[in-house]
Amino acid sequence: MSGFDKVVNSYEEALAGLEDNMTVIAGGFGLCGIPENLIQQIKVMGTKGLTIVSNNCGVDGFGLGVLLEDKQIRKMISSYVGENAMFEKQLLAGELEVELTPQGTLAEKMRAGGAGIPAFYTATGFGTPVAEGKEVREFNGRSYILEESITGDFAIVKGWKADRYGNVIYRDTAQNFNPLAATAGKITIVEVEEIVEPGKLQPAQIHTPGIYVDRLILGTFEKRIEQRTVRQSG
Amino acid sequence: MSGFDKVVNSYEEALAGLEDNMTVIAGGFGLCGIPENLIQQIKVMGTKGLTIVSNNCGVDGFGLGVLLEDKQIRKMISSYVGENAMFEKQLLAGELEVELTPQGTLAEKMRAGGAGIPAFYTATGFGTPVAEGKEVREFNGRSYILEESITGDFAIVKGWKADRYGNVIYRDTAQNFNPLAATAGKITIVEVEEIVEPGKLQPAQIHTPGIYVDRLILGTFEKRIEQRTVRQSG
Amino acid sequence: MALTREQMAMRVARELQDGYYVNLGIGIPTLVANFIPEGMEVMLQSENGLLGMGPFPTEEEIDADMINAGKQTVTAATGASIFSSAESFAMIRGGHVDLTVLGAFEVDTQGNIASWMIPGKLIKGMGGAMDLVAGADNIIVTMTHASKHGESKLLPKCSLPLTGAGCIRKVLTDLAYLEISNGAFVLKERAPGVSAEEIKEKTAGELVVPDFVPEMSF
Amino acid sequence: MALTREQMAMRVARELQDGYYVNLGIGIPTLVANFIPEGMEVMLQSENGLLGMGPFPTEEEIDADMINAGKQTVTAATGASIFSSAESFAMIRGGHVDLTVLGAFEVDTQGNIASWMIPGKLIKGMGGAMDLVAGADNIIVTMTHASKHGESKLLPKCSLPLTGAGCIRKVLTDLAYLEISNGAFVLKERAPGVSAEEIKEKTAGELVVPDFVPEMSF
Repeated sequence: MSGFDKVVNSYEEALAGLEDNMTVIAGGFGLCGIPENLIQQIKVMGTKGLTIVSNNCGVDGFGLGVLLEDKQIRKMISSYVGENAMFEKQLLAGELEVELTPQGTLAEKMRAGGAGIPAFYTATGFGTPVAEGKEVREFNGRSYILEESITGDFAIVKGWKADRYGNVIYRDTAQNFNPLAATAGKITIVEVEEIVEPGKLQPAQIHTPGIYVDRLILGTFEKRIEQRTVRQSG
Repeated sequence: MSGFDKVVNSYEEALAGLEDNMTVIAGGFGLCGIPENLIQQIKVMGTKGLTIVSNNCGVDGFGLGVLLEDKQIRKMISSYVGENAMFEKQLLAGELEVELTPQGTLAEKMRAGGAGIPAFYTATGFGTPVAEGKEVREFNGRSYILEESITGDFAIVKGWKADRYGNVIYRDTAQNFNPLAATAGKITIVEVEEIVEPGKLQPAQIHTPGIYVDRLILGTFEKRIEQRTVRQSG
Repeated sequence: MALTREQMAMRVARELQDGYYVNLGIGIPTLVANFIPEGMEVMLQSENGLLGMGPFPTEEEIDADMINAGKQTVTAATGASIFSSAESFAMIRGGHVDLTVLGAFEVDTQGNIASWMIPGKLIKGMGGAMDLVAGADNIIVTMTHASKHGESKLLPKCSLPLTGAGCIRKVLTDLAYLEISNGAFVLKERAPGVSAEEIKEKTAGELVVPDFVPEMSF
Repeated sequence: MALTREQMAMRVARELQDGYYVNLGIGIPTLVANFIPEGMEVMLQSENGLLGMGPFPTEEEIDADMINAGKQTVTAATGASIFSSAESFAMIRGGHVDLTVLGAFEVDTQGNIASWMIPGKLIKGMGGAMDLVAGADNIIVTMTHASKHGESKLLPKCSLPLTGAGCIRKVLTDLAYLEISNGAFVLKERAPGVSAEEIKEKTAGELVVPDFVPEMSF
């Protein structure tokens, strides 16, 4: 038996069960820490009508941007989008819906979704278009709005190292939304750069405990850089 | 200048400013990972009328139990108490108030307090005495109750290793409520077993970022064990 | 004959599946860990922040920083992870634990459970029990069918303050394994040598007895 | 003379204090990092999950996994910590950041700010701006006093959709440093050679001019 061996050996297997019109939560910030191969596999599968929950929508030809090419995305729930021409075109043509959500609220909605918290209050967005149609309530003399949590049919996540139990650690700022996405998928798939022997990861240093992870796959990554900024050395 | 040197050199200095009738949030679960020297210092100071937010209340003569001896605690907000005779005596005599809170709700209240979330919904406690006087609301056909966050005038925390910036890591299950308490104090004090050079702790492996920590002190710890359970070796 | 505590744990252990994340309460539920079938991997969650609880430590391994939710010294199993109490209850509340086993004073035909408070006695608190019953889809309550004084613990309506409302669907007592459905207990299995009639007599809440009720074997 | 972008950043930098945790927005706010007084320690928070942002990397150090909220490659300073987006915004929303500096299209006498959306133009999103203005106690808005077409950006009431309501108390423009109090802008400092009259003329919202308004010096 192999109940805790989460490793799958192909991206087909990793995304088995993904169907049209499902909701997919994706980790990553800009192009940093995005599950690039899992996104590519969704492109290969041609799944349509997807709702994608992700802070951004990639760029033309990379990251979630590739899912725009064949119009696979019906709706984006994001804090910042439109770094690609295709996105703008589909939005203006009414082929794409966007639900803009403040970045911190988006992160908290994913965490809440994974944590069994159906809704929470936040001051973020009070008095702005984000508050439209949402309950306002005062606590200690300040106004807050009610925000509901998000869960997905699938979560796609990019980790650094993992063991077969699905325990994952992230590397530097490639962590971002990934551990939150991992908690909020009915089926959570993590692709990583290295699969290590069980016991190699310190238990108290694991970012995503294996209980959240359903499938784990070893990948290779391009890791494209969006804004290459350098200083002179020496 | 030394803006990020959070280290103080005495427990007097660590708890300077603590006054009667304040609220103190304490990390620890049972006797594991409790800020034992900070608690002892509160006993020495003789501060009275305290509201203590902590999962448990120690035992007779150790942990938060020592604050019962001189009746320094007015109210406990806890999930499980009364492992000591003094506690029961003061409770029955009406000298001590207890607000019992489910363990997960207590943890989430501390996190929410630190995270600027004034309140959240949870199914925990719906239909039980815990729900009395609280709003009930349905989300997706299930009933939840509204729980408000907790913050404290002080938070007292036990860490393992820290650097002078106040970045902290915890050891094994001595983590428990400590990182949550650390976020929820107006003034957060952490006592640790070792202060390491800045840069020694891996940035992505820090449990409590220094932004939450106001004062840091090096201590020595008894680490009493509540239930000593062993198996035969070999 | 009524089941022993060990037999109760053995029966519960049959509900385990390979790859299950399980939270075991104090008492009989803890014993379930001793009956995990050979070759099956199960991970035990301890709500103080440990997923992958191992055996008790040897004298040499004992460590005050490694305890379980019962405050006993434990070890971490291979593949374990350790985290804060907020993360631990995020797991529990979020429904990520596959099976929760816990004791109770009373259960009723509406799936209510009372397990933490007897008015008039000192109230120590609910600990994590309210989160566990609210968060889990799959809960097995283990308790004796009746109190020492012979009063049924399977009621039409709990008399004690609740731990959770409408959240229990499976009960294992020393006499029977029952499921709760449509406002009644349904008798699914009998302890060896215990008749459906005896169980009916000791069940205060409505009991549905199917035509055939298998007897447990050990 | 109106302040240059660098002078604006220099003026903002005078609000820094040793030991401050600071979040700097894109544009002029980013430049503030270049004017941290010698010997003063300040930690920069980047909302994608980095506290303790260091300088840009050298060509050799460049690392795709190390970026800031502007998606630029960066390094981590000594004492840095790295965490999830939820933790990052817990810090921000929870009011743990000492100073937030960000740009805007408009600010009004009620402390409202509009900085993310111009109806009719493509809306890219608010990113973390709404969380930043809602979470911080101490915010400095930096922007030009008037638009390129000469229209004042300091208004009686914002005309654009808001980023946050009632949360701004300090504004630094290329002409003046102002505070918002009791439903008016209060002129606290003038850019060198800029008169209070000129500032009054270019301020659409009510402006209170104290008897003495010091001139900034650089």
